[in-house]
Amino acid sequence: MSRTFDILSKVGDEAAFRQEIRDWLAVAMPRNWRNEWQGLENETLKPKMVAWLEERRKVGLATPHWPKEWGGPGLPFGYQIIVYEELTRADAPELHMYMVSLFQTPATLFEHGSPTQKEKYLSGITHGTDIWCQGFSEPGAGSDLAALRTSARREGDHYVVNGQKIWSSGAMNAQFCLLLARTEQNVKRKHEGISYFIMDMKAPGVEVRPIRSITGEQEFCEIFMDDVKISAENLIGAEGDGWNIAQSTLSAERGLLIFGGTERLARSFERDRVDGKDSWMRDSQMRREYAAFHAELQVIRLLIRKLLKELEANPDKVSPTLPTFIKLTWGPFLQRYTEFLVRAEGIQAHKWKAPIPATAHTSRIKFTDFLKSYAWTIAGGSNEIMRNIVAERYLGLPRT
Amino acid sequence: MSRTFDILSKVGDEAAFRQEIRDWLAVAMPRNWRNEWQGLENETLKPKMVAWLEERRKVGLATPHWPKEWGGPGLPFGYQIIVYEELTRADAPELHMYMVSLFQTPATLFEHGSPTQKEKYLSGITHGTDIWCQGFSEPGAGSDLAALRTSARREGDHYVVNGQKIWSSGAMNAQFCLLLARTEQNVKRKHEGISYFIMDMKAPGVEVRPIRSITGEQEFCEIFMDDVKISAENLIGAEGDGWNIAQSTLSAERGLLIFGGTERLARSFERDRVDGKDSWMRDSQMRREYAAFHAELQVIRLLIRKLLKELEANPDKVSPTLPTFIKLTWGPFLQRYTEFLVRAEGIQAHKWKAPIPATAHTSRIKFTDFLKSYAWTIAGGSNEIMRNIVAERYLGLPRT
Amino acid sequence: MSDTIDLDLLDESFSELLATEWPRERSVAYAQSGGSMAVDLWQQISELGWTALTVPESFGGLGLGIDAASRLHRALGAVAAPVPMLGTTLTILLVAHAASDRQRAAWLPMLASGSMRPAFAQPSGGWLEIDDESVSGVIADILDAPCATHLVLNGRRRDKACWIVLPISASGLSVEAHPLNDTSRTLGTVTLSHVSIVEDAIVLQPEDRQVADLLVHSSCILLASDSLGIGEAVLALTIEYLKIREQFGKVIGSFQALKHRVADHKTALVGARELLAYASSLDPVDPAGLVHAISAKAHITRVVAEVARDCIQLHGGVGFTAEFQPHVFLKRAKLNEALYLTRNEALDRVADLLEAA
Amino acid sequence: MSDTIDLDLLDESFSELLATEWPRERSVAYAQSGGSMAVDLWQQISELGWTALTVPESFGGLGLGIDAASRLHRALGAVAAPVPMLGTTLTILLVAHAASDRQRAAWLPMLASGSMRPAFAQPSGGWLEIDDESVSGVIADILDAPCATHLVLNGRRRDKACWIVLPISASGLSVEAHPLNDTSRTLGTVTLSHVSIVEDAIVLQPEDRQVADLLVHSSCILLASDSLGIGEAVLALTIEYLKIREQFGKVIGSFQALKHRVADHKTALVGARELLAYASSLDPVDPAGLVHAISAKAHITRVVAEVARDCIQLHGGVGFTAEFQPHVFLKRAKLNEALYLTRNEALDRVADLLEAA
Repeated sequence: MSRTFDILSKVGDEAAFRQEIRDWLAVAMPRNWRNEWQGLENETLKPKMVAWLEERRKVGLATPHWPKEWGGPGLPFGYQIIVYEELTRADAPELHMYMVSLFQTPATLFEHGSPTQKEKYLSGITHGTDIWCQGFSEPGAGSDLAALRTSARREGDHYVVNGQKIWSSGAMNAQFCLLLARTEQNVKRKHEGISYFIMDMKAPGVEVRPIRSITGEQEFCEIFMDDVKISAENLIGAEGDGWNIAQSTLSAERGLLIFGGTERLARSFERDRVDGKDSWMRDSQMRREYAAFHAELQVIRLLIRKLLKELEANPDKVSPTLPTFIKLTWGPFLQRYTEFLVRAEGIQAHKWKAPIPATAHTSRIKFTDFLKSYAWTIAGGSNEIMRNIVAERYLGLPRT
Repeated sequence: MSRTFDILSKVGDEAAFRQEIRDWLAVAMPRNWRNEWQGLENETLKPKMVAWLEERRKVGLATPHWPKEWGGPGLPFGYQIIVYEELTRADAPELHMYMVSLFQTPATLFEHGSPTQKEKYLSGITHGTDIWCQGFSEPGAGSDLAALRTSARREGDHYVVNGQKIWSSGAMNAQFCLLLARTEQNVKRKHEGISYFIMDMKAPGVEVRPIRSITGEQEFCEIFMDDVKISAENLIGAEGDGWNIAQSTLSAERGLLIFGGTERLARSFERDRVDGKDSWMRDSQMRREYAAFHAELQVIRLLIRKLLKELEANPDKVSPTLPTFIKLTWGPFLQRYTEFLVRAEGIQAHKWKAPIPATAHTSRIKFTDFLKSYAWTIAGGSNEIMRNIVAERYLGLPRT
Repeated sequence: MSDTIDLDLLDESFSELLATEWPRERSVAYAQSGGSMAVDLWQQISELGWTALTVPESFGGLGLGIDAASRLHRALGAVAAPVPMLGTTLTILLVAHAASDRQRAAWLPMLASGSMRPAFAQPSGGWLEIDDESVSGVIADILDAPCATHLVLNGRRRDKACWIVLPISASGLSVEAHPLNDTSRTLGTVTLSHVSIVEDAIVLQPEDRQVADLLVHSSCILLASDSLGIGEAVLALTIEYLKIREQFGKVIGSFQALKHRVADHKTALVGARELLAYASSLDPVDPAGLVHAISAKAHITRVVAEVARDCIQLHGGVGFTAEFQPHVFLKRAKLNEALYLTRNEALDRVADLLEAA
Repeated sequence: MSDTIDLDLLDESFSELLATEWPRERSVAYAQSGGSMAVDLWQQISELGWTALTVPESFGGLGLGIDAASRLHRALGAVAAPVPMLGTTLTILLVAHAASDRQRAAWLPMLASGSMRPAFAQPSGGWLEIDDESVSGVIADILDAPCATHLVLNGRRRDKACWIVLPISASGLSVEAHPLNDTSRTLGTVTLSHVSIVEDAIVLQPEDRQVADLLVHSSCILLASDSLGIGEAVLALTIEYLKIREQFGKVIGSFQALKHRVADHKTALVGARELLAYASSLDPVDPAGLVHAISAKAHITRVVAEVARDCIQLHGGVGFTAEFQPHVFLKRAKLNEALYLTRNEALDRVADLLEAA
């Protein structure tokens, strides 16, 4: 590299900040990564992702949205948005292995972690390469998360955990797990008696079974816990306060995380038209179908920008309404748009191609992107649950 | 007319039978009736309809599907179908004012009427012009029909009826009403304690209020009953057996009645393509949308033909399954197809044109046909109720 | 200009008046009685200065932009108001951007006061060839022509596109009224037979087509606004109904299948509102502004027509009667879908603009 | 011929064997392991005479018609069986209707026994120019080519349309395999480099195009049958799941919103079944028969793809894993939609035929 980059010093001058990121990305981004990473599984992919994280760390952008206090760059919100816009614009790889580490873990620890916990674990993310996963859902507690049955029994200075988790993204790579477990069995409301722990994934009794998804990728896992010991120091917040704390974790899925995804799709949408210009864009019907998606894409981008504004104005108290509407809009739109692309490509779309990691929902392998869209309609509270919430909580229709 | 027609004598020779009907229709059908009847309201329309019924009566086809015993022609089922096919083919006016008289009343009386009732009332239909209506639904008992509250109190040799009915098609023209009323208030199941009466619409205390529908037509009415006396002779079947008897009435909506409607639509579908050949059929997308309806139209026609076959094989015991699927298929299809035609015609479709009576769902005034399609998704047990029935009764999913 | 005014406050004042002056019962009754407009409502609206909303301040108006007009049209859609506002808003725009000083001085105050009530021909509805003295021809299906005081028609003179502004009383001009299924509006076919044309009746189109684009942009925004108003209103009244209507011993709004449909409608309308706000905030002659406006028109009029369609179904039997309001909204929503640009025309145009970008 | 056999009994025998031999676990496991076909299943099917179903009796077959073949293909779709039956059924049809006596005698017994396993090129997939001695060229994306013993390709010789039947081992012939998202089938691109052609390899197309129409008709019926099997199976297993999966202390099949979706799917499939039965009962070369077959293909493959899509959603999380069966069905259903005729191609053709009628 012929020059060093000082992106952070450009804060105050948006244009210069943006330009510096572009210059940096032009030299620092992994070359031809979509081709080179295609088909890689976790073990071979991980070093590449670590290297890319390292590049970002060099310019202070490993954790662009973190405050200075915890090792982040402390960027104003508007500049955080610029960072994500530019990463998207350059089609930089997503740090999907680090999603929980970068978003859910800090969203939890910033607000609820003890000073010791923050010091110990946050630096593992900013200065190291700690990978975190989330242990919330269980086979019998999916949409009905509060029905979870994994138990944590206090024994002296530690807890003994038994149970099973599922849908844990990246658990096969993780050092630590954000774990919800029941510390009290006899409760009036199932949301009570749940506690929140940091679990060491290397602890005896922890077993991880990766689950292959319908795209053929190993993205999430089951975690089996058999008399796993967790030190009481690793309880986050008070015993029994887990449900409340979990809301902070879940709120991390809002905002910048989804912003990256939709902006990537917006770029991909432009490319789709160019790619199709000599084939399906010449069919007047397909062309209209495509044109109709323009409005839908705009709707989801606008909803997210609105959320970002709300977050900027009041980072701690965003109403849950907007994220619900975003989820109900984004998932189905993504599914219908990717399905449209599958139809547009005809038989070619059906040929198997190895997935490309780190591309979120825009690997541009149409069938894979279509299949992956279910992640947004099923996971994180299925859209069926979201519709109940809209009808009952926001529109005041009576519970069944 | 230069010759007389003897349609009934041709039974045994399908081709001759068909030809005789065609020849008869060529001279007997009201000339240019679509234009002449357009915009007529009940009073002016009624004499025209009576005249047409009279023409049919002359050749024995006033009540084509009735057995000889009750004044019908006693045609074999296959020949009944031919009659309806030919009426449709010639675009003969529907006897919509006589729907209840021709279908619901006989379906009820054939099976459940006393000999006196049959003699007295059936001849009024075959030899006269009696118009009947149906008094089943109430403002608080639509989909939930059994929740009806109209009461019939026995006093000596008569009943005294109080209450209110709604959605009574053609009640403003009717001489008689097929009435459901509650003769027993304290029942365990709401289906019990309901009785079935023939009510004279001219009886003191009966008041009728026509309701204008969204097409602008006055098709159905509210009926208010204030101490209306009904002779005990006009009780159909046993007291309290009304719910069972009502099932016979309702089953009349199946079969030939709906067959006429879908066959008319099939002819209209052909004409739509011809009419659109220089406009929307030149747009490749609209042309495909049209082509896609071909399969849907075929599906509904096939389901109905299957039902007719079942009816022919076993007139009294048709499974309720097929009619449910027919209702769930026909209404939404009709709504989407007519909506398509509204879009295809563009701004022209929005200009108001006076409705054409006796055309069922194929007045070919696109917007009116579109609006009228709701009759099939809302009335006769809304499609929401039908979906519950499919899920719970046919697929065995548990009740909520 | 609009940022000096709180648009939400404007909304409130629109809605409040209309709730009083054009309540549900009047809307339903009007739909049965017919007529080419609600004259008294127009008068009230004019007196309150709503007709002056987008007239430049120097001509007695409030000088507000398309975003404010959008709020007004949304409010009018929300009560299915039978007033010919679209022609007024578009004419103000045309006159303010393309007319001569004399024309402005003549027309803008009349537009502001509501005494000039023009019907504006559909951009795609054909044009008239004007010779130096007169014009003849037929222009079909002009929205609100039967209740207009003036007509604004597309023309061509000496090979240049222009608009002609004619009083309805012009000699040789006649209007055939077409009642609509949507009884809150009418169409008229205008026949011109040697109608004399004075210079002041002609507004020339500038070379750069900006005004033509501006009119397409604005008509799309305004029809989308009208539809959004319809959609929000019909959904709200349907939810209200679901909360009181009982069947099987339960309020029908407690049935999950209905809830889910309503939730989807609500979600679609929340998105539509954002889209409309964004599209009406963009520079209208920028291609991006234009594409978003057309795209919003196609999307919102479609979404709302579908919401209105289902709201009749959700009402059950009473939804099928002329005595309840949903049909008023459905008919108006369906007409908005077809007006000015059909969905297919709009999407073709969106694709063109995206490809050209 | 088919009316001498009870087709419903045939159904039962197909379903019974496949339920045993290709149960859910095998289907799911096979989808992860890959391969170009399930060799053992093919062998069983052949031994049971299913490959002989439509072979004329004089050549050792059962002599049944397309309605019987439809039942077989529906049964295969219902378990997503990885066997290349489509090419066999179409080749039997071609040979029976258009081949010479020598060709029939050579191929039909091999087809009946399952030892000849041809891949049949898509009608719309391009054709080869044949000179008198050899043929060269590339035909892309032939279904099941990677596991075929023979290829049936579209050709032209001396300006006449024909088909060439070549053994896969022919010198100069190579197949590049394309694995699919639907792992129960594969495509292959075939390259011919100076492959010698003997007279007996060529089946000439009769002048009247009847055979060409017959093949379009049959491929549409068979793909629609496969899809209908998929749709009925995936809906049945989803209903089964809805009856046992609990959330919020209730079986999720008791949630009305899910019930209504399932009811609509069921309704669509009941209709699809009637449509298929009717289309496969018509005379295939009659234009009415052809339009119904193509129309049924477009309709049924679409309906089923949509049912399968929603069945994943109805399964929730487990539907997103490769460990449950719905994804197997979705992928196969989506492929059927695109195979031979895409929906748009099919609908264009339906419109053509309707207009010509």
